[in-house]
Amino acid sequence: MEQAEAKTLEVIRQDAFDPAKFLEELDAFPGVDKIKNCMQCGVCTASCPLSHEMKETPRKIIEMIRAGMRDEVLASDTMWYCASCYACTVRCPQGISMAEVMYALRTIALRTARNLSAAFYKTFSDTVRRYGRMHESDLMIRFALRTNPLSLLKMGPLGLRMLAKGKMSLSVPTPIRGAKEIGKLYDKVAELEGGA
Amino acid sequence: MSETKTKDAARHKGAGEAKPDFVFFPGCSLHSTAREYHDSTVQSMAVLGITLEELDDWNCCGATALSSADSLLSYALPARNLAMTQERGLPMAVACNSCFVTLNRVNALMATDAPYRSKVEETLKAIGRRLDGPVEIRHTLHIIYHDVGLDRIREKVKRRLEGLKVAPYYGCQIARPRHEFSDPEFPTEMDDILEAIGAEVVRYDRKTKCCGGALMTTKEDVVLELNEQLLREAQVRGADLIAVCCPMCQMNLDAYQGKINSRFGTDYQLPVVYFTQLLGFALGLDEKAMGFGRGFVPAGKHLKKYA
Amino acid sequence: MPGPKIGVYVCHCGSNIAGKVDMDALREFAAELPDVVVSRDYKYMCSDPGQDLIKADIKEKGLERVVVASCSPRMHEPTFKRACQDAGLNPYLMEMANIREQCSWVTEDAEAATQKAKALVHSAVNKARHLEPLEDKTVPVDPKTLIVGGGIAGIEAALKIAEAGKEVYLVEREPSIGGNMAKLDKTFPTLDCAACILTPKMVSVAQHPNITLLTYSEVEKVEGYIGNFEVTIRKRARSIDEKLCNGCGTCQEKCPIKVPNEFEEGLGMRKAIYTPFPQAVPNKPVIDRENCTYYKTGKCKICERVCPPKAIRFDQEDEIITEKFGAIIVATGYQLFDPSVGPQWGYGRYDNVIHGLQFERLSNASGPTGGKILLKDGSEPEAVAILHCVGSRDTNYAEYCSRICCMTSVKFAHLVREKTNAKVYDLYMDMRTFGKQYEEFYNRVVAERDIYFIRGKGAEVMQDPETGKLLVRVEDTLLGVFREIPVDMVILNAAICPRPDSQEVAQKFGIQRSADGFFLEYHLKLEPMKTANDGVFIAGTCQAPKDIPDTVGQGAGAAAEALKVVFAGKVTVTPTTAEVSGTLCSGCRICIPLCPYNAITFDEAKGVAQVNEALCKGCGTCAASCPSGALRAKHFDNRQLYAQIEGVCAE
Amino acid sequence: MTQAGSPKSQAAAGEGWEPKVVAFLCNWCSYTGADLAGISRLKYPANLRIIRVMCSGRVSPAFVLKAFHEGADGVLVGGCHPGDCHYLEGNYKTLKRKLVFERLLEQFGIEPGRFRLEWISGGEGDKFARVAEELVKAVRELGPLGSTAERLGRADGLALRAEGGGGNA
Repeated sequence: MEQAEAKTLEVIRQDAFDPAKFLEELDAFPGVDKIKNCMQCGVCTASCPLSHEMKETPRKIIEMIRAGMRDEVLASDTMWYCASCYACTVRCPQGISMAEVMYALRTIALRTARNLSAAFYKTFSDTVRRYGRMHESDLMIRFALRTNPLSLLKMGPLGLRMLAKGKMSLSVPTPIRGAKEIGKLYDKVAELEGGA
Repeated sequence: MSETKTKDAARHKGAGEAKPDFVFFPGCSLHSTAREYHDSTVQSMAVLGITLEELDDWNCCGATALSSADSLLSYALPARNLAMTQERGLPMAVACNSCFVTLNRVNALMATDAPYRSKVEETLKAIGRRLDGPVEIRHTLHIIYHDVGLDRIREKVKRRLEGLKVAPYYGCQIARPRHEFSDPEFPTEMDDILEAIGAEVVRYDRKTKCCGGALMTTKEDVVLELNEQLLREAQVRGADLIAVCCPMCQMNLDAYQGKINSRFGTDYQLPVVYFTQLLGFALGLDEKAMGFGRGFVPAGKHLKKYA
Repeated sequence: MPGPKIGVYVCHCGSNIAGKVDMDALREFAAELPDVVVSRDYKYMCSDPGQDLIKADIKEKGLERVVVASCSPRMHEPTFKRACQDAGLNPYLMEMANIREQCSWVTEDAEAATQKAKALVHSAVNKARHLEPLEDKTVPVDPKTLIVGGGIAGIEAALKIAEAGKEVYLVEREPSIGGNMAKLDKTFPTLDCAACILTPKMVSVAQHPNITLLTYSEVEKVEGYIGNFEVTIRKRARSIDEKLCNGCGTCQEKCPIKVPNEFEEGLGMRKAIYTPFPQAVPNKPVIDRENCTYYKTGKCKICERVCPPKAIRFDQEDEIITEKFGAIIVATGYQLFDPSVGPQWGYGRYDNVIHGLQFERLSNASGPTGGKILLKDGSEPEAVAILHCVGSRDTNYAEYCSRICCMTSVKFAHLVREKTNAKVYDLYMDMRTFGKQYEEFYNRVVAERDIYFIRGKGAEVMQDPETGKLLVRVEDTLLGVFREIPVDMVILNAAICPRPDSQEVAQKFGIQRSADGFFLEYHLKLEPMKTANDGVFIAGTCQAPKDIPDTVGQGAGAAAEALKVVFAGKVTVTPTTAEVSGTLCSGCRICIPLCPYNAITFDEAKGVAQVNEALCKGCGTCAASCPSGALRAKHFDNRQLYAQIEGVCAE
Repeated sequence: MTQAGSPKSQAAAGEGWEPKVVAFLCNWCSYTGADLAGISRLKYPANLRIIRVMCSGRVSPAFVLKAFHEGADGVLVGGCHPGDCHYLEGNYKTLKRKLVFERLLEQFGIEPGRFRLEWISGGEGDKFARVAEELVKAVRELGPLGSTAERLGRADGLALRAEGGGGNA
């Protein structure tokens, strides 16, 4: 009886996942390849300065990708810990660029994600679109407004010291001359990606 | 090798006077939080005979934040800068590690014939620009080490920083993924430059361990931990200060040092300065002009005896 | 004018060819080609019934040419040549079309493969039409064998050949034979000590009347071909009269110069006059002229003063030996991967990070610590980490598996536990215990107290700046957790790599290297000791990483190959040489300097070039350059090759 | 070189044309390398057909011309790596001859991209497959060499018949 149940469960799980499709989705990102060659050695995890904070280690994420566990991978917090230090990438015995895998996973997740990290990256992108350049104060204020306006108070002391050191400015940023170009670039990208 | 290059650079200037050696891509930080890095880089390189011309109307490279938000945009945005550099017909110099890695990422794509490359080219076409293959992108640390060379630096030193103990901290994105540096994990170029100006370089095994970068915004707790480890090793090895070459590293180690001390019950007082500030100072440039005062942890007391 | 009667035989090779190429279509296509009188297909043409088909047709249908479309001629050309000969057809009237390695196996699309197979068969039929009978020639064989490399592979081969009654020269670059095996402590899986099983063999080599042992010597030049190699060997000056020296060791005691001993992998010292290790064979020292005070300053000569039999010869010169050999065995061994190439492992940065051969020396009773496993400061470690796959299975370094490291690691774990009270952490990716009694050995060790196997590749070795402890970083992949393990000693099981001069050595002996840099065997499975150069064989780790049992097996195998050559007494040389047509030759002499074997001379009387067929190897370079078409490369002449070109282009 | 849109190739693609490439491989290295590609089950286009010679030094310019004459759209000559030649130095002779090959092809109006000389060792199955892939791709982009009549015109004056014993250019 128990055996029969276990068997059914396995069948359902295999039906639920489509590894080939998920791999194909990732394959569309440049620099994301050789995932199938991963030998699960864990060098990525052991080279990562932040892996001890992750519920799923980078190595496990690769295995989950190969199992086709798309929803589970995208719901994982792992990729939001990546600081892009490329330690995993230069050491991977199979030449997998884990940093690029993480970028790709974030990009896919960002389409639907609603967490703090997602908000930050979206705000960053908006700021650059607006001015052509990044302005820390503008970025931080918008980010706080988007997430938790009260955090502005917490940042206050450091912000004030930054102002004092001239490391931050409260003046309204001026867009670069080519700001229109940047806008067009964003539009074209949206068009190309929408069509894809 | 470095000998020839120095001569070349000199000859090249002698002939054309007006033409600078590199287009300089400062990036957003060097115009805001890291202005001292900007000034010390441009000024000390000028003393060493390398002229930089700021890329006109450059835009943000997108950093790693954009790579996470929108793949195509994360190539297209920096590609605009590369296209404008190519129009100018000069190699590009970059001082910020984050910009360096982002711009190089586009370069790597432009060296392939992946279908994605034509997608990026199409976006540039929409703004009336084009990028024809990769552009030569050099980190200013690498230019100082190779094109200027240690001999020339030694010649030009006015204040030898004898006895100053420095932990050389490269950060992660300068040498990784594999760029032009001696090793992706244990590069030695900055060590050698610091030694050439008389400083004592302390052993620093964490020289390319990550500071967490922009994750300070979203994952502050764990990133503070990383920076505590970086400070701890520098302290244990007996460093007077930490030399860096990336605005993000400088910010995390310096501006957050107070927070680290209160969080971990430590008492670090380690100034975190750009290597170019030390270089410029050693080359005889004014201490003030090098912007030592802009750091949160004051570096002044370590420099007094050389001024 | 009707052409010769041609028979075409298409082989299915089971499904290897038939699974891709349409056999019926190919057979029918061949049948339609001019001069083809019979066209057949069969499941395995190389089998006896397959060959019988050919033989019967030759006899019954009077075939004058045979074309076999099957695997590469490198596989079965001799088989089908013999079949033809058995049936009374000159073997050089047989031609093969390679429709397996160069067609069915490399083509995705079945239709395209069939089309290509047709072109290749057409080409072969065209060539066959123009083939001519040739007679094999034989030349006598020199009965001596040269073995290069005195490790366990070379030693084994030398003893086998000598015991079979044939003469052997064993050339070793180092002052003693023994190779890497002589450095090992215990050997897996039986844990007998390497010296105990190797030393008797080394001594036998020195004593066997059929073996001429040349240590501290190198092969400089190899000329000639199978049966008749002419080899130049440089016997470097030992600065010792070997006949007088009795190996008493007084010179080594008194010599004032100390330098790191290569044999001890940098962990121990030796003198400027030295034998690398106590059981060295021959037990006669050499003077290392680079470090000897006398050679540097002209003073000292202490060794000369203290030597009882007065055997020191400062003015001795290198000796050049030229000798003829029938066969050559190359057994030059391996070089350990230098772990400092990957600074993340800490080798060269931290004192107590060592590689596998260094551990062997530490654990060896005759090593620098007398067999005690000690840290640099002389204390005993409390915890030791062993890392597998350092440089192996890593596309940044060597992609292949080095095969022995899993077992070596298990052995190290056991030895550490046997000799110390340290905890052992063994960091592995896959435990590959493939040999006889290997899994059993692993099962024994895995159960030992305080040995912990962790599935994960050791990514990095750091040092805690405060405690000085080494920190090994790894993911325990079975648990999915990151671990930082504090230890006192790290053993890096580094990859087995080709020797740094492997390219130079390959060129010297006319053999090739595979993409990984090891020497290339003729066939990976079926001809592991043969090379592309007839009469030159390979054995041991110069071919690929292997353990002692496999190395010994291959050494013996190479001996059998060499004995096959020298016992035959004669060797067949190809009749596919070049020849000059006296009437066409204009006497321009362009060909003469082109010949790599100086086989072409000029007949002054007749005013034409002539080929010495004993020297000619049939490369055809002369024929390609002859402006008047007078030089003809037999079996590959213009007519035959033009016909082939027409054939491949027709389809 | 890699522009796919040349008028020639567009026309050719429309006709379902398949390029023919003849490969002359030395027995000791390149032919063995090609066998290794097979043993490793690497895939490359079937357009490439192999003719075995003992040494790349055997390949005279006439063979290359003959191949083009007979309808080949590309030719590959494969030999051992410098220093590895089974016949000591036959491949050096080939290398020296490369210039002759190239000048000759130029005279006949044959694009240089149709001819390739490569050193491929017996251990380089992957290199062989890659070279085959690249050459067929390059030739495909160049399009068909031209009609037989056209080529006859180009090769006029050369005795390239199979029956002639000589014919060395």
